Amino acid sequence: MIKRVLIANRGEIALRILRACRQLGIEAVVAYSEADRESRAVLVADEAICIGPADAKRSYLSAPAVISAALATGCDAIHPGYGFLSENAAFAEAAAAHGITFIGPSAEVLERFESKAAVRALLAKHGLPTIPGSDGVVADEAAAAKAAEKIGYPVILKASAGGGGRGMRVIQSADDLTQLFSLCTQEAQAAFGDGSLYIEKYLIDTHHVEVQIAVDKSGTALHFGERDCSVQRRHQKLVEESPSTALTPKVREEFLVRAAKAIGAAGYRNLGTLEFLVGPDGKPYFIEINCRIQVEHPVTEMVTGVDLVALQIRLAAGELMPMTQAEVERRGHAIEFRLTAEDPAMEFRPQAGEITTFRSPSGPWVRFDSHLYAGYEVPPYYDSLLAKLIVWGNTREEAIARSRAALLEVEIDGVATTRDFFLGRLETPSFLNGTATTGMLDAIGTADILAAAPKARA
Amino acid sequence: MIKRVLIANRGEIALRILRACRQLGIEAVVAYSEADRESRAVLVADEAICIGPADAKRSYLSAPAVISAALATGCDAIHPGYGFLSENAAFAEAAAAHGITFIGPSAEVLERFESKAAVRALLAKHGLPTIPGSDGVVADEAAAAKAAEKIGYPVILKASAGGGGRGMRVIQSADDLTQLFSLCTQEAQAAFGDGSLYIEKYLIDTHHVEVQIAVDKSGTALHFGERDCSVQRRHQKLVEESPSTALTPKVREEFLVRAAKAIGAAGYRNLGTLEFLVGPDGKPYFIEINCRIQVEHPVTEMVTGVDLVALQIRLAAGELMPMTQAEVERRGHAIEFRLTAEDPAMEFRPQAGEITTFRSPSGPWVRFDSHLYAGYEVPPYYDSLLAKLIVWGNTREEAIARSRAALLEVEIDGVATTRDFFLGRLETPSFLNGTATTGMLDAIGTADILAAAPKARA
Amino acid sequence: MPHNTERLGDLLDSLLPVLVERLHETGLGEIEIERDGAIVRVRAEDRGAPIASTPAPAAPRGGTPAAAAAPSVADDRRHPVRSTAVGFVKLAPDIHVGGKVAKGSLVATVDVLGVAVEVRADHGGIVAKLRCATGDPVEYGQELFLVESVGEVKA
Amino acid sequence: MPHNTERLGDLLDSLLPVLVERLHETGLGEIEIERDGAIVRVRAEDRGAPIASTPAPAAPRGGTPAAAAAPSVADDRRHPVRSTAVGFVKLAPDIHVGGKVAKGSLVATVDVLGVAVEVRADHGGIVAKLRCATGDPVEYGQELFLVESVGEVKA
Repeated sequence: MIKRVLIANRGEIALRILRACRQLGIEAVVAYSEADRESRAVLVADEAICIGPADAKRSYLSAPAVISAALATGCDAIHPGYGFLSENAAFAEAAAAHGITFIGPSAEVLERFESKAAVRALLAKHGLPTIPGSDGVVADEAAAAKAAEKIGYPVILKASAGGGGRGMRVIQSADDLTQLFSLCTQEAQAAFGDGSLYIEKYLIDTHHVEVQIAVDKSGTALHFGERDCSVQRRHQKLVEESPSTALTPKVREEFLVRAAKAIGAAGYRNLGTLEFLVGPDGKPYFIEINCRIQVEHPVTEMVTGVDLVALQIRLAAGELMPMTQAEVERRGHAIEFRLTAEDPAMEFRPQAGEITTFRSPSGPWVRFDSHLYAGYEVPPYYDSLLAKLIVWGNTREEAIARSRAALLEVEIDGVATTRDFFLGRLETPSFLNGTATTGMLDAIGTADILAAAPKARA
Repeated sequence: MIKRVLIANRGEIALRILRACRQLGIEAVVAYSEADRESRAVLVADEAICIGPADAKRSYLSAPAVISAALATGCDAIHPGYGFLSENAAFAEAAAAHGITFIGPSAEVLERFESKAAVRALLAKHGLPTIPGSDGVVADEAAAAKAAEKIGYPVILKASAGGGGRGMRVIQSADDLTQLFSLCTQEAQAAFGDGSLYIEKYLIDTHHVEVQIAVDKSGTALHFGERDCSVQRRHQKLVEESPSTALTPKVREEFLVRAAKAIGAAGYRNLGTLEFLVGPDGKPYFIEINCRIQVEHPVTEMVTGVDLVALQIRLAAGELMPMTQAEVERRGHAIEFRLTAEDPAMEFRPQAGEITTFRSPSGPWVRFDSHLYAGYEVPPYYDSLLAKLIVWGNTREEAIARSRAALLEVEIDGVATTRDFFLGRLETPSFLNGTATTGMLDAIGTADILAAAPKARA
Repeated sequence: MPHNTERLGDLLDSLLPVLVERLHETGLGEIEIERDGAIVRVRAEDRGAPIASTPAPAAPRGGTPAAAAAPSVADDRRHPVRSTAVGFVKLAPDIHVGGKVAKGSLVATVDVLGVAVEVRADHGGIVAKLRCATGDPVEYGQELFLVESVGEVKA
Repeated sequence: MPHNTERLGDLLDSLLPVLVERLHETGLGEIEIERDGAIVRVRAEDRGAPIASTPAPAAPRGGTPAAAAAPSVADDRRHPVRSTAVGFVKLAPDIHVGGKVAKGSLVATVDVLGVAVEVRADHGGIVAKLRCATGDPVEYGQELFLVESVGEVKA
């Protein structure tokens, strides 16, 4: 069993992991960069250790610094959170070489699930429908053109090593492809150290739907329902909910069971998320896997009652699945809003500075995961996530009404935030009727959304 | 339907009612005394109105002030919260006379359920087992002695108009009775304006178990499971949980169904709570009814997913029960801790003063209902409740582990609080194994409990 | 964390109103504290001017039912007359700007469910500004009007 | 809300350390702000003494793996040597109290998964105080020891 965990991350997820450790009665040490010395997780933790300067490459992204910190503090496991080293096979392997449990899939599994093209082929073999696309990585421009011709334009060129909306480009025609193929290769090489590209049919008006899965060491795989992450801005998720409005009950259950079965059979282990696009035909097509806990995991927690981070730790420690699929009961509807330090009125420009007021919303079925406090200085070095508001209701309508009330209670002063953007978003018909698709927000325009926000008094 | 509610209460419950109104899309006006001008509900509300000075008799307890405030602000309903005017039949009647909906039972129902002795007799008639006791109020000392002889000592003398642990005295023998009867009558007269007393068998080693019920205008009565409030100090509830560890599954279901059936048949309407004592024989005996929302309602909300305050408002507005008994699914285990401004190291002496630091715990299944904020001045005039920590888990063990972690995250500086007392209480065997009975805390002693508390770093 | 004079300035900006308020309320002319090689001294500039010994009640934070009025600037010669109840106000006939008020006189009533609750003047003088009209809903403590002291009507 | 001099004192107590720190960091001898009839003046008592131009890094808030040391009082002549990595420290042979250190010399290494990361002295002088021992786990930026400047070893 795991006795002492080094939390190798920052912000709200560091706090979330700390809470899971306490829940399990496991000691935890928070690893932090010099810029995060005053962060809430560091202040709340029983123990914390500075691993390097603000520059993430020398702290949160430095495998030697993180593993050395685990050794120096006597930890026998590392939780990488999301981003940073969380899906890095070499890091997982180095940790294992030092006798430290990596809380996530093993290095071997991470490596096998690293290439998007290969994973797509693997899971197609195990019965998941995938978007028509190239047969793995395209070798060169000629192969790309041939594949695109067969699939039919528009297509999307994707970096095999990309993720989080980065390294992809829509190609409308053969001319586009000629012009952009080598540029995309270069970009992928520069951004991810790997220039390989693959091609998929570009679906318009899609919902982004993903399935939370967990697999124990024996291969027992469960699903925990799906999340809909269709409210995006420039391929970044802003709002997530569960269940998805894009699936009929019949499609949903068959799809969830099939996803869990496929991922277990494909040899995946630990927690993961299978991402799908649901086109206008209402059918989900597998697009990629995330081999880590995700930012939006709380909506699944609120619906299932399962502590996913605690489950992840237990599975990494070698425990067998502590529940059956039948015991994972899903109830009601949950929605998450990612409140960021970005100014929606200024093209979502990232903000940094001191938080002068911080009052979190509360009350029944309102969860606010945040590392902020009044007096905290938001550093300019990292991503701009300030807080996640997660709200549950018996129905989607109840959850939306409660979200509106909770957002009005959020008081964060000192930096511009996206709160009012969400208040406006809650009033737009495409959100209210659940028909939002991934490209819709970019089409509506921020000004109209902000104008729809009711004004808070507090 | 109700359009605009005057919230005639303070502290955390004012905020809780405000949230329910927002959830329902109903406007709300917070009525406050001069001492509560800076309270969180007043600051957060869209509208607020000062109804009088700090002295509750001239503000929160003044029926004319509250009703006049409702008229002045155009409210068509009043939510009285708990305490103050919440069970006052004359107030409910006066509100109705001015065309204002009282959110609670009607004046007629409140009057019928006012006398403890009468209610006991009424519900016994409708099939609820009651503690052996006098047949209603005892006329004089002779009648009391006769009744006590028949029941068997020890007995408990109770003021018919009493409540909340006030106006009761344990009588060990006939001599005690002779000495104390007229004193008790005088005390009851002085405290409640009504000297009537009744007698009950005094059960030792009891659990306090209560059933949350709701009845619509047509008489449809549902139960929402039970709460165990056995962790008490001098008859004051400190910790509440659901479900109760004192009932076997078989006793529980039969008991809950019977309670709902009895209260509906007895003509009760709106939200209410039936209180029972469970003796060493594991059987619940009805003791009294509370005709209002209770402090500890959140544990029921966390287990059932039902917003009880919203339900109460809807029933008061004349809606029929929006769900069936089968739809009230109970899941997992919830615990509530009442954090008060009392110093456990100084005999729980009440505290007042400025809150210098306020950081609420958060994370999955942690709810913190509180009206505090940094800079808030806790006034010395009212009860000392600062916050309610409510924690949910799939099992009691999970809820306890999460409670410990959440209590460690609570940071309230400026006044002494009962946080450490609860941290210590969580470590005592009687709590961990669920065998705590109502008198136990007074027997253990505060010092030992405080000594058991783990030390927080933050 | 970067520190600079600007942030120190901001800090002082937020502190000053508090210090000034405390200075006035305590009635002290100057407060000085020395520690670790630094001195902080807060001094009232004009020590000759009388300092109000009763602080003005804080402005209501809640929205008032009637048009809410901003609290008047502390002024020794202007005294607010406040509502003694929550309800609907009725001003006495002579309460209009320029009207005379005698100390202790009945200047208004507040209707509380049909009961007229009296409002009497704490100070005598001239009505300087009305803050409500007859029939308005008023909250407890709300400013109804201002009375300005004049030489012949001593408070 | 009751206000009194005691609460003002409390307020100043909590403010003073901040003011004093800012004063030192900015290198100013005095900061004065006047507003609404009050003056706040913060002045360094001994304006002749040189003021440290580099602020000392804040003390680590997290528990450090080794015995955590309190930050040293700002002292112009004492310079902390800090760990350049997270791992296990090995002090150079001549690092003991009273030992001489030349500016830029290799004074320790930190073992990071078998790689020795160098720690060099920013200032020359005499080792005044050890804050760790060879073999101790250290965090990034942790004070390893203090060097005191002496006349002949100019920084």
